[in-house]
Amino acid sequence: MYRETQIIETDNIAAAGADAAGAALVINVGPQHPATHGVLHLVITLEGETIKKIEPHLGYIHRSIEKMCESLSYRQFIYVTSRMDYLSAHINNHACALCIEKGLQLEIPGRAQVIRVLMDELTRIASHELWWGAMAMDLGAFTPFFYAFRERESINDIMEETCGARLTMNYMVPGGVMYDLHPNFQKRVKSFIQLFNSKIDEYDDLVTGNIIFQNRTKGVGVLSREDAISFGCTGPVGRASGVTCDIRKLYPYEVYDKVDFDEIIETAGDSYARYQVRLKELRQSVRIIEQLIDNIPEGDFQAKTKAVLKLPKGEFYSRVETARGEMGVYIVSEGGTTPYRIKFRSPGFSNLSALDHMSRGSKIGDLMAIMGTLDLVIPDIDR
Amino acid sequence: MFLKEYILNIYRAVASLLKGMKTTGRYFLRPREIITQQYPDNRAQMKLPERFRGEVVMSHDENNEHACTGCTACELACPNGTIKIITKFDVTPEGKKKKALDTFVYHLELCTMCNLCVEACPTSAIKMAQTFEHSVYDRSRLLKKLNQPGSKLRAGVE
Amino acid sequence: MTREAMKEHITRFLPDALFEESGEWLNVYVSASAWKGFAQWLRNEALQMDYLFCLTCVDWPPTAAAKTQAPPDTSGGGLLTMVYHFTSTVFRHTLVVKIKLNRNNPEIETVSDTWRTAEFHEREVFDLFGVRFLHHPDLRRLVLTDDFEGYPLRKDFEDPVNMIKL
Amino acid sequence: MLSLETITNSIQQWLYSTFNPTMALILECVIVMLLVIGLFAVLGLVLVLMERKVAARMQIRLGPNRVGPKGILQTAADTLKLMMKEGLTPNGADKFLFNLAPFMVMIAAMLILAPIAFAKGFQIWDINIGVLYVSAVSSMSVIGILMAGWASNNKYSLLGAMRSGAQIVSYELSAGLSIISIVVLTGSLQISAIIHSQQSGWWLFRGHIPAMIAFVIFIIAVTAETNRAPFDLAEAESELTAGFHTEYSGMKFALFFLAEYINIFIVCAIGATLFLGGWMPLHIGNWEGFNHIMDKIPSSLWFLGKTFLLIFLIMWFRWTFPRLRVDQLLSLEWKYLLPISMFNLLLITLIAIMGWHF
Repeated sequence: MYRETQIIETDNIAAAGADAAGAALVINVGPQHPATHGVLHLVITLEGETIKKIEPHLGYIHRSIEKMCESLSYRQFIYVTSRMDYLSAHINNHACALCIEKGLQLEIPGRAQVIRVLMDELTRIASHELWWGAMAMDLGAFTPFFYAFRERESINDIMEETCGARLTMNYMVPGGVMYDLHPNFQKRVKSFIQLFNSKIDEYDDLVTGNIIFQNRTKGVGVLSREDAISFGCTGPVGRASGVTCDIRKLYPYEVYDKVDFDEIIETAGDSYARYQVRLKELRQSVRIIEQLIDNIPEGDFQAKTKAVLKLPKGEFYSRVETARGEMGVYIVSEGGTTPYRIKFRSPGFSNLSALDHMSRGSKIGDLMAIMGTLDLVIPDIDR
Repeated sequence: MFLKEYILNIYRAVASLLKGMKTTGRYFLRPREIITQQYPDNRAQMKLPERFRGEVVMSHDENNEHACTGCTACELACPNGTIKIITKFDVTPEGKKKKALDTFVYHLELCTMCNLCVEACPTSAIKMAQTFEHSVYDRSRLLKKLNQPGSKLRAGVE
Repeated sequence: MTREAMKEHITRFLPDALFEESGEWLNVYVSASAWKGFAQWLRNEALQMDYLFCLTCVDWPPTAAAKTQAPPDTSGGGLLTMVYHFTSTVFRHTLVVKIKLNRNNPEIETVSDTWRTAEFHEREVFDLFGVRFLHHPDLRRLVLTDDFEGYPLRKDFEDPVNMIKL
Repeated sequence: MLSLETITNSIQQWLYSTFNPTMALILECVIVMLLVIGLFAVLGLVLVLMERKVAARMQIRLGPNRVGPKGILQTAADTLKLMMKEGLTPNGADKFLFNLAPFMVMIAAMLILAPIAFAKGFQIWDINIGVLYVSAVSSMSVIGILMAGWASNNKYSLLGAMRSGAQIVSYELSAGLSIISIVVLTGSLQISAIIHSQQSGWWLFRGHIPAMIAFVIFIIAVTAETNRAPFDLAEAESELTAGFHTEYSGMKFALFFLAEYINIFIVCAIGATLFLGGWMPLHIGNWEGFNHIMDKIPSSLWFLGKTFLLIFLIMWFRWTFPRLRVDQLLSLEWKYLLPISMFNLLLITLIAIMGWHF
């Protein structure tokens, strides 16, 4: 891949008749940069304003969560995973809980399943809201950020009331959820949906329809279907390239097979398609919530579990759909109270690997549109 | 035809821009939509939900008695080594030696408010408080002793 | 494609492949020398495994390797097991491929030309486990600094400065 | 009625009666200099505060509200902070050019102030090629920006400066063409003559649709020329961190910052002068009573009101639109604005020759 770049370089240099040092301009974007939303470090080789190569340097926020989890018990390690993709903290926890339950062959009460799905979808909305604002900010429009946060704040309030925290909720325990829903939960979710439905059209007015925005994103960072599969791109990035990769549809968990929602597929594969997929997913998430909010079954919110959990010897893998794509948890158990080896397949890691491929030949301004619509969360990539 | 397309393009572009300006302009004219909360001026009105996890506290009743038996379940449940329980041996009236809590050490600087200790506690001795303003000038002040001086185990708690 | 059909296809291509069926998905053990050809066959032929969704490695130091049943350790020096999770976006079947490597000299052919996502994942495994991927286009440390010593995700890694034992 | 014209005239008379003419001229220059510097300081503070308040209202926030009543002293406090800060010069920078650049930008901004008429008879220099002078001097600020970008020895700065160069060179054209369309209608380059020609109505309305098109193009072009969003590519913060002034700190940064706002004020003042009649009150045809009431409002208020209206418009753009990409910025100019304004100029010339305007 990099050898290939060098060939391009020599070709261009030969054509331009310039010397090697003068032709390429190498700039460092990050680790502290307004557009990388975290400590991502990109070494970009430019020719004028055209990107010739992007080399991501990772590890600025690597905490070795996988190693850390090897010394934590099955109850304890769930909370650490909130710190990976902090915007879909609840969904990460869900993946871990599912994997443990697979190992223990636990049956989850119906009420807990519905609560989990409701929380997942609320988290997804909150995550997409933040993405929408931050993406618009990358493209130079500041105001959408505040509108997005207005709606996101009401989700955070709901989370705070029921789960006890706003961002890293830690509401998930093996076998169910930590507490029952707060009595106000249904009322507040309904009022949130009302607010959301009244405001979402504003998003279209302000950003989607805007001619500058469309010009900035259409045809930018095109990822073909084959490349998306080959790079392992999932979530909105994969679906914008026409890959059916919604785990909620393909391998339904909890009650996703009982609710009615659409998997959003776009075929263009450019930044605008990725934008459209996320914006439409917001509406689908609201649809799921609307179906479930009045149909929460009565019963336990937690299955009975032993105080000390021990997974049988073997390997367990669970997959869930986070706001960014497919999240996998791979546990190798040796029968003890702690996992022998744990691997988190994070969606951002694979999506980032396609960045270089997508942005070659684009302008440096396009890079922000591409990174914005990839929706990278750096702790998710570094783990 | 080219000219018509050209002018239509311009018209559509301008219309989309005006639509956006209408949205921001509307908010400009409606100051009551402002959502800013003026913390810390609104401390008095601010009400945190009862489940909010701010820090771990140990509840004491009016006789300065708590419910902690020093069983170290919370210490074992904590993923970060936040809690350290120092036990001592009390002598019961019958003359038997009994393990009891001496000091409940709580490292707030290590705590991630995951609530696992509260869930693990068999006697509901500890709970989460809603305080959240934990900034101090010295890190050592985050090391807290949760049981009050002179407190003892409530009678009847095993 | 059913498990049996997959097994049949694989056995036809690779007669000495070992299967393990206890888990959720079909696991197949192949040897490191056969891996390159097998990978290309997986991707392009009957099984159409075009989506590599997880690539990782598990460390079995001599003590652990002796106890466990899954990877029989023949060399005695411990094992590193490469684990590849594949799905076919055409047939929607899943396959887990495992390759046992010598822990003291782990070397395997890269598959980054077949599945491009492997490039980053292999760099991560190289970084944290020290597996050398032959013919990888750019095998450098990914998350750690270039002069870092040791492979942190191996079981015997000790870092007295930064690791806090609970 | 107390008007600015009588004050300036009386000061001038007093000066010339007290001192000899050379001395009086020198004193006048000093007074003007002090006034301009004072105006700069006040305008900078007011405009920055206005921008922040406008932004806050559009973003459903409160904006600065801690320093002084309703936060009106916030910008003064910021200025104080910037003055206290150390002005760093990076290693490897071309020290002379690096330190010169902010002053270049500032001086260019100060120079354009000369022919602007703030009120009736309140003008520093009513040069007979006023409009030409403005468009000539305003392109000088790009030299300062290029200097800053090159001398910083920073790749981001260099990229920002290059963008700025390309941008200003191209947008000068359509800004110039829309200015010329008013010159064609007026037949004069002198600012006072242009204002006087709008006594019976502003050119924006009198020139039919072509004048409105010229106005829109003018606003777009000057937004680009002052490096304001959505054309703020030179300092595109999500791409180039801060563009050409990445390496500047303290008062040198403040000078760039101030110059940006002064430039906005100036281009809006010119826009108000050319299209909205400068200090000329709003007159509608033969509504005598209405026109009389309008005349009662001081001319300086008319001027400032129109200018701030345009400034608000430009701020409104900034807080609504995403940024353009550098190639789109240029294609907007060369494919849309330039052909349209050329065609528009033809139409306006036709209107002027045939006398079709009101």
